[in-house]
Amino acid sequence: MSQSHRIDGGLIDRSRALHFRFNGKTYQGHPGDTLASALLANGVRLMGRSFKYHRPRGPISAGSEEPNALVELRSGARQEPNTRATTAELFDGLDARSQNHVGPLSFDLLAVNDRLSPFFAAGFYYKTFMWPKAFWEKLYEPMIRRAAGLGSLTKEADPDLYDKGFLHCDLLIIGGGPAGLAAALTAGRAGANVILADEDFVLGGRLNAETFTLGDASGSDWASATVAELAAMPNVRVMARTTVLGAFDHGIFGALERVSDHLLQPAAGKPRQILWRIYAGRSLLCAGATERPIAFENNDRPGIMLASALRSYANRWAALPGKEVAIFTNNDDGHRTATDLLAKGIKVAAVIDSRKTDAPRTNRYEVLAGALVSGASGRLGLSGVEVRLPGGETRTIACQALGVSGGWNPNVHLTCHQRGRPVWDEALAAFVPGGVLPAGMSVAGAAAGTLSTAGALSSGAAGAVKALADLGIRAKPADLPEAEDAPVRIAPLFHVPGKGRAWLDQQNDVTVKDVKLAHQEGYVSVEHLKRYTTLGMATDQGKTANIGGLAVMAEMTGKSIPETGTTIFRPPYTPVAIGALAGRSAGKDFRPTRLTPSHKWAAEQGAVFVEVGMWLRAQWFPRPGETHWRQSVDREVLATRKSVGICDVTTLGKIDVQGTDAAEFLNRIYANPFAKLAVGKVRYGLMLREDGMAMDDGTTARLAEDHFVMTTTTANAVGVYRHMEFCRQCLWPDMDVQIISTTEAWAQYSVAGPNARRLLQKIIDPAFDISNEAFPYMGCGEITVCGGLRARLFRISFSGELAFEIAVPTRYGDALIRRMVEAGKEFDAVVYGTEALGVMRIEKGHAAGNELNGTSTALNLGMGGMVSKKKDSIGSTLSEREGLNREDALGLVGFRPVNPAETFAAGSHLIGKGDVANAANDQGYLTSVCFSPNLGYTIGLGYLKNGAARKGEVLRAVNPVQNAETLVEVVSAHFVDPEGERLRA
Amino acid sequence: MRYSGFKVLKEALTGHKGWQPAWRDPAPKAHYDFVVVGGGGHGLATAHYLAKVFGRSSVAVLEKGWIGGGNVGRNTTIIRSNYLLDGNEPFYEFSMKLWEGLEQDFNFNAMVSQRGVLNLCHTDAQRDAFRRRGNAMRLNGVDAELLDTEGVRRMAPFLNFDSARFPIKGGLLQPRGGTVRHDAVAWGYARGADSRGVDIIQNCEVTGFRIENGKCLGVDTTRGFIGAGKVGVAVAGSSGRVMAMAGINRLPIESHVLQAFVSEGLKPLLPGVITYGAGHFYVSQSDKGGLVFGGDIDGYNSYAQRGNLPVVEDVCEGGMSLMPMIGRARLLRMWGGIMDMSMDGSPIIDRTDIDGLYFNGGWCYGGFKATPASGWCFAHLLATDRPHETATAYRFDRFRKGLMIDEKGMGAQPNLH
Amino acid sequence: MIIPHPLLGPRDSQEFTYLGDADLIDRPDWQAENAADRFYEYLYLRDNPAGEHRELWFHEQGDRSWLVVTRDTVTHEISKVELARDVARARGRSK
Amino acid sequence: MHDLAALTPLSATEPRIERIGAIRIVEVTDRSLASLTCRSGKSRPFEAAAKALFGGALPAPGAWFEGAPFSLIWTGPEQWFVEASFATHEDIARILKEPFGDAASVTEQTDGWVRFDLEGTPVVDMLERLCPVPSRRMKNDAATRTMIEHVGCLVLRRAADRFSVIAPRSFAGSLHHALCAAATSIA
Repeated sequence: MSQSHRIDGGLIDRSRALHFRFNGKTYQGHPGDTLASALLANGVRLMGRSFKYHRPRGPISAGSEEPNALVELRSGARQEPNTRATTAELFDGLDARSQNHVGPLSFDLLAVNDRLSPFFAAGFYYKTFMWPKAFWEKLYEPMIRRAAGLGSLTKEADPDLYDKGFLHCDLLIIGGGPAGLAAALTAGRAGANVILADEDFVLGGRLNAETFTLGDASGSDWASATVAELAAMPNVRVMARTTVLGAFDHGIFGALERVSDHLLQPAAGKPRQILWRIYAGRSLLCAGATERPIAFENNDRPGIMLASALRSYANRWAALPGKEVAIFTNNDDGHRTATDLLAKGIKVAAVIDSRKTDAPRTNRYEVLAGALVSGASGRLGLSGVEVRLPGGETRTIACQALGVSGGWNPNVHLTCHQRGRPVWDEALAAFVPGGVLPAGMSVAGAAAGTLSTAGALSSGAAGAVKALADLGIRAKPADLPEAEDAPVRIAPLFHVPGKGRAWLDQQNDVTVKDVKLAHQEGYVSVEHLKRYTTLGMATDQGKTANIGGLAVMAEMTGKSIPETGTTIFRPPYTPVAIGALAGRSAGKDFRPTRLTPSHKWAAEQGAVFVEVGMWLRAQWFPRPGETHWRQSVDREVLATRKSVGICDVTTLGKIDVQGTDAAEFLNRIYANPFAKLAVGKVRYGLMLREDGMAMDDGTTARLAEDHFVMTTTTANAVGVYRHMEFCRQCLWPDMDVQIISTTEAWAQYSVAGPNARRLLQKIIDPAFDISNEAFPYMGCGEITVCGGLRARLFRISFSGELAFEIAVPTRYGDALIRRMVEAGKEFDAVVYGTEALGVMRIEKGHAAGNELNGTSTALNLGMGGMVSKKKDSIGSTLSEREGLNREDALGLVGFRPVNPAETFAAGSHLIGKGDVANAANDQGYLTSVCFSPNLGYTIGLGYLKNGAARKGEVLRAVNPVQNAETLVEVVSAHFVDPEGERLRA
Repeated sequence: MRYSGFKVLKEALTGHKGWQPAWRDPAPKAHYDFVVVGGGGHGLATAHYLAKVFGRSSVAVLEKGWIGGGNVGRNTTIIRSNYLLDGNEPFYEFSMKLWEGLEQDFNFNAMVSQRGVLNLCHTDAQRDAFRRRGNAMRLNGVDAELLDTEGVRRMAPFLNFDSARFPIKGGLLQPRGGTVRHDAVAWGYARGADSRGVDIIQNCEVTGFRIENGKCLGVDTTRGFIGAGKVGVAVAGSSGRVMAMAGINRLPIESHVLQAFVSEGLKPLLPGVITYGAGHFYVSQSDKGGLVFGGDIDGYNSYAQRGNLPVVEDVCEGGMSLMPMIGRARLLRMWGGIMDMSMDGSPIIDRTDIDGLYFNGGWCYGGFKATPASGWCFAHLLATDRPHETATAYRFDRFRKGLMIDEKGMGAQPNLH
Repeated sequence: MIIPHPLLGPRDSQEFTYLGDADLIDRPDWQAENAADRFYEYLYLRDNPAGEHRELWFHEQGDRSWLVVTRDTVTHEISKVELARDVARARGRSK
Repeated sequence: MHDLAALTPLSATEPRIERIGAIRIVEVTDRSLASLTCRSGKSRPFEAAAKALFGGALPAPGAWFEGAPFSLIWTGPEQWFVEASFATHEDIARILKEPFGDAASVTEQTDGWVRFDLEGTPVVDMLERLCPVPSRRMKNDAATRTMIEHVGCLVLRRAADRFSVIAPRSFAGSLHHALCAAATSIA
């Protein structure tokens, strides 16, 4: 069977055959086909199953509004569920499968749901499945979940790439039908910067599906000639396969370009799709209109489709779902399908026109005026329809295809994306764009309710002229060919009354009866209707369903359609692959990676790295024979405390602060005083938020009277900088202070341990005396190293040891660490990572991120005395609030296990020895815990109510999530060298 | 009318002729003992509990549009009680317990689905923080489990364990957390309240408060003046607008937009709710098959009920980086809701300085899961003039006194909570 | 959104970081009689209009200017953008 | 002279040059850089010093100019980046500080940044995949900050087919990866 239902003509390339598979069977089609058109050409009407009742379904449309013909496309990691066969461009090797059925498509076991449909009326699940209570989760819900859902994802990672892109234009034209093409010609010829986007792979819109002529040319010829002219203009970008998916604030649009979906797979390094963000000065919506169906009993049989879709398949794709065709219409447009099919030599069994007097008369085919289609037969494919004649008698008409035309709905979707509401147009019996549109948007052609070709052309051209005029660009309307200009003649009809089930929302199986039931139960508001029945919530978002539902509800309430409500649309216009919205920011590329100056060297050493914000830092440096991380970390800590260790601390934020008011500025942003810090000295600073909570801490060095270098924690570097700019620009705009980040400009290493000075003396040029006398604790200065390289030296310590931080221009950071390691050999120097750094700071009792958690005051940190009351500083006033100064306020203290062999974990809570472990008895919690190789047992820092006064007390560190509990003693947070003798050595 | 499996069966066989409106559509009376402004989840729950627990039936709920049209109708349906701080945890656990008996309480299947809420951690510090939180939960008698990487892998093997920018180091699981069919919550409370005599009045917008000598006597509405013994405002998202009508112009609250997303329907993929700790992304799968997901608020004051692309992209980046299998699933629909973002990320249920006027708001984006407890506690306050024991910290004056309940530690910056 | 930067013209709002109510410029005097109350009101109470709102944005991925943007919170329409430093000076702030 | 060997931002001894299709991505390492900020109330001496040193008006917001030995890029209100040859102006901050004295704050920035030059006819197509800057409309003296794959960057147009991207140095590897990916994508 090869393309048994292919007819003459069409815009397909018959010179090439494309092979594809559907449900395992191989078929042939041609370039220019969609999967749906190719299947229809091969006599396949049954393409899927509905969501709830598993009814057999075929396509009802030839476009993106399709609710029925959903397939799983491709296989393996590229499997793509819920793909509309009606828009899937055919390619050689395409592999598709129908979805949502158990057993073969033609014999779906879950079709039993259809037999049970009386029990599955709208909202039935809200009223049952409640008894016994446990059954919901154990039985009912799993059952419902398994039955629900449409297509499936494999659980493999999507292997394709997605790009993002950014485009700017004067005028964005959305839709490349007659209105869009006329607009683009007009704007393009005026020299404006134009983007013309269309979701189809061939531009032209309905021009490709109709038999109208434009001047002397066929519609499709005129369209392709126009596209060729536009494509040759450097100021016009024509984007096929591009769906404008949403209108966002201030003229920003999202658009999805399907770059490789019509290929077997993307070429190496090329994207599957591109998400474009388009910045448009003005936009013109030329999105056309969508035909809507009329509901009647069993109107979902495969073979029943929109009359315009039938016409599209015949004219554009030379494919037909059946040899005998009938039409059901309430307007003149339905007759076009009959005329076009006749011209193709197809048998038109009858046109059933619901209008008694307005139905056109012709002798070319039978017209049943004032008649209604009241039923359809053929479960897996239409075999005939039942017609109720005006006199009340019925007649059966044999046909394999029925075209239904209920009138056209302008595609107003994008006009609603900023909460605009469409308005009802009586003449069209449809909603048209309302008065409030997204800023800069106007609408032309069928989307604006101008349904004739001539009207579309002229409104498109006029729309472009006006939009450009807003931008100060003069344009004159492009000269346009003569075109069809028939008036709209319609008598609204949304459903045929009857006893059986008539489908409104085909995918979600919402019938006229369901809407009536919703009304009966008081779910009358459009939103309640939608939510109660699921009308319009399927993958097509009700493009062909919503108005019908509204019309039935209007009938029930006795109100007009606009009084009953309207339906607004939210982005995206059609569903968008999540991968495309993520672009390249996935997997390892989710966020960029920042590397430290010693990274290359550390990697050579086999260091284990850890993510610290965007930075990658060495966590520890395993040596041969070390099989557990603790071995490496303990060694690094012990060696540092015993002799000397080196650590890359470049990630700390560094902010250069200059200006005559720099000292006063620092005085205000730090809680403790800074104004009198001497040149050549460093001071620890505690920075508060205005609410009195600790924001950050670090050291600031005064290099000159008017020049400071501040360090921040790695995590807070960006936030502190922003805060400082706020203070500088918004609070004290006349202060002479300039700030700039220099974090990356300097490679900075901590050199710590009793031999730190001796090691550095081998590096630092002899002209600089770094003896304890010449360069005491908290000193700083500019020096040179290794024979003249300019460097900075700070005598500060995070580890509690005699320590320096030395900084050189970043490009020499690699060379410096190699030189220092070399120089350190005689001292058995080690390089240590963030773990050892953490251990040493806990041993020394320095607060870090776990303590600076955004809810800690200076008082909590044991630094209440640092908040100067003699000056204004950020946070000082509000830190005096009573709730922050209670007697039992949390205080930072140290903890050690009563039995040194026992350990405990950060995040454990503190409970009194004899108390029940519950929230009422919660005394605080442990923030940071590590094993101290110097002390030989686990130590911790933590916040304890009134902690400072409770040294020596024994508490329980409880950790119920890990079933652990340890007796701990409250001790000073300074486990090592509490007097600070080492760092002053 | 009570719903039951038998009733559904009977109606199916007799053409569904017997179903009655789910709630009445009464005309407003001249006076009620209690007027609740706002027919969202919290307002309806307040009315339900006022009637059911406190035996007050002279109650009206005034809704300017259709009930359930606020945040209860536009959220990501998650329920959980995995809070850290004393001020919050007992309240949210109270809420969780009410969820667990809700359907039997109001005779409506809201599909409370306790399939677990898993928060992932990606650094040692995050794991420490989760341990602290999990232990706080356990000390409050709440279920919590700390998982290591392997534990997470067993639950969700499809997560990105192999090429993640931020590796998964474990997670905090609350097995009792889960999801609820959000619209059903509004409808269920409406039915519950209605059946106990509460008047639910839709399309009735409050246009002003009648305040004399420092006492609130009732509200002016588009359907006339309605007198009230006490007026409770539960309009989170619009708190600023509504309270301004009572002359309270500045609150510790900003209104922000939070977007949420749903994918096309898919066959079952996800075990429960999963929250990414290294990006802004959380996701669950609805009974219908859609992936329901979200991330951060857009970050600027807004009453627009719609957001912008950067946050959409940010959320999807998080999703793809965490579960790269969803690349070919399609985002079907995005929407925005207005959040009352408070200054510490925690809500307010309190009296105002105006006698007879009570306030419930500042829910940030935690309002949905709080619905039952919020309703109960607000009803408690309205009925007894005393805060419920689990809601004593939700006071207006906590900021003045320095008693903030700041779970995230972000301070007085609403868009960071 | 697009923020028309007074120096740089239209810029994608993604380049900015938001802070909130522009009244955060008006930091109270720490030595005022009722400083505690004033700081509380300054930091915690906000105008939250459905309509025109003056708010602070920081051009973090740009020129590092703080801006005062006048924006409608219902339509998101931006009617005015000023350098916060100029606004601060106009409100009487100096050193 | 010291004897420490420098590494490029991409951690190599020689600058990287990548050719992908018609695009060349060049790691530029022979430039020194400093920030120059006018101090409060010092605009007159500042401008005088600038005129003497640079010979012309300072670039306006969003602009830059290439000069010899100094090129200037506007980076913020009353703030510019000054670029010169590394070989002759390694100590650029000191060189600038002298003539400006206390009229300016000067900060060494040479090693804080990585610069990639992007060359080739389709360079604008490539930038369209990377950042929201209207690169097609940028004039040859335009300089602007923007974001490329979450990295804050400075983008300068030098010619119809030549741009520079300047970003914080620690991001060099990730940025280079993003640039190469975009070049491959449009090749």
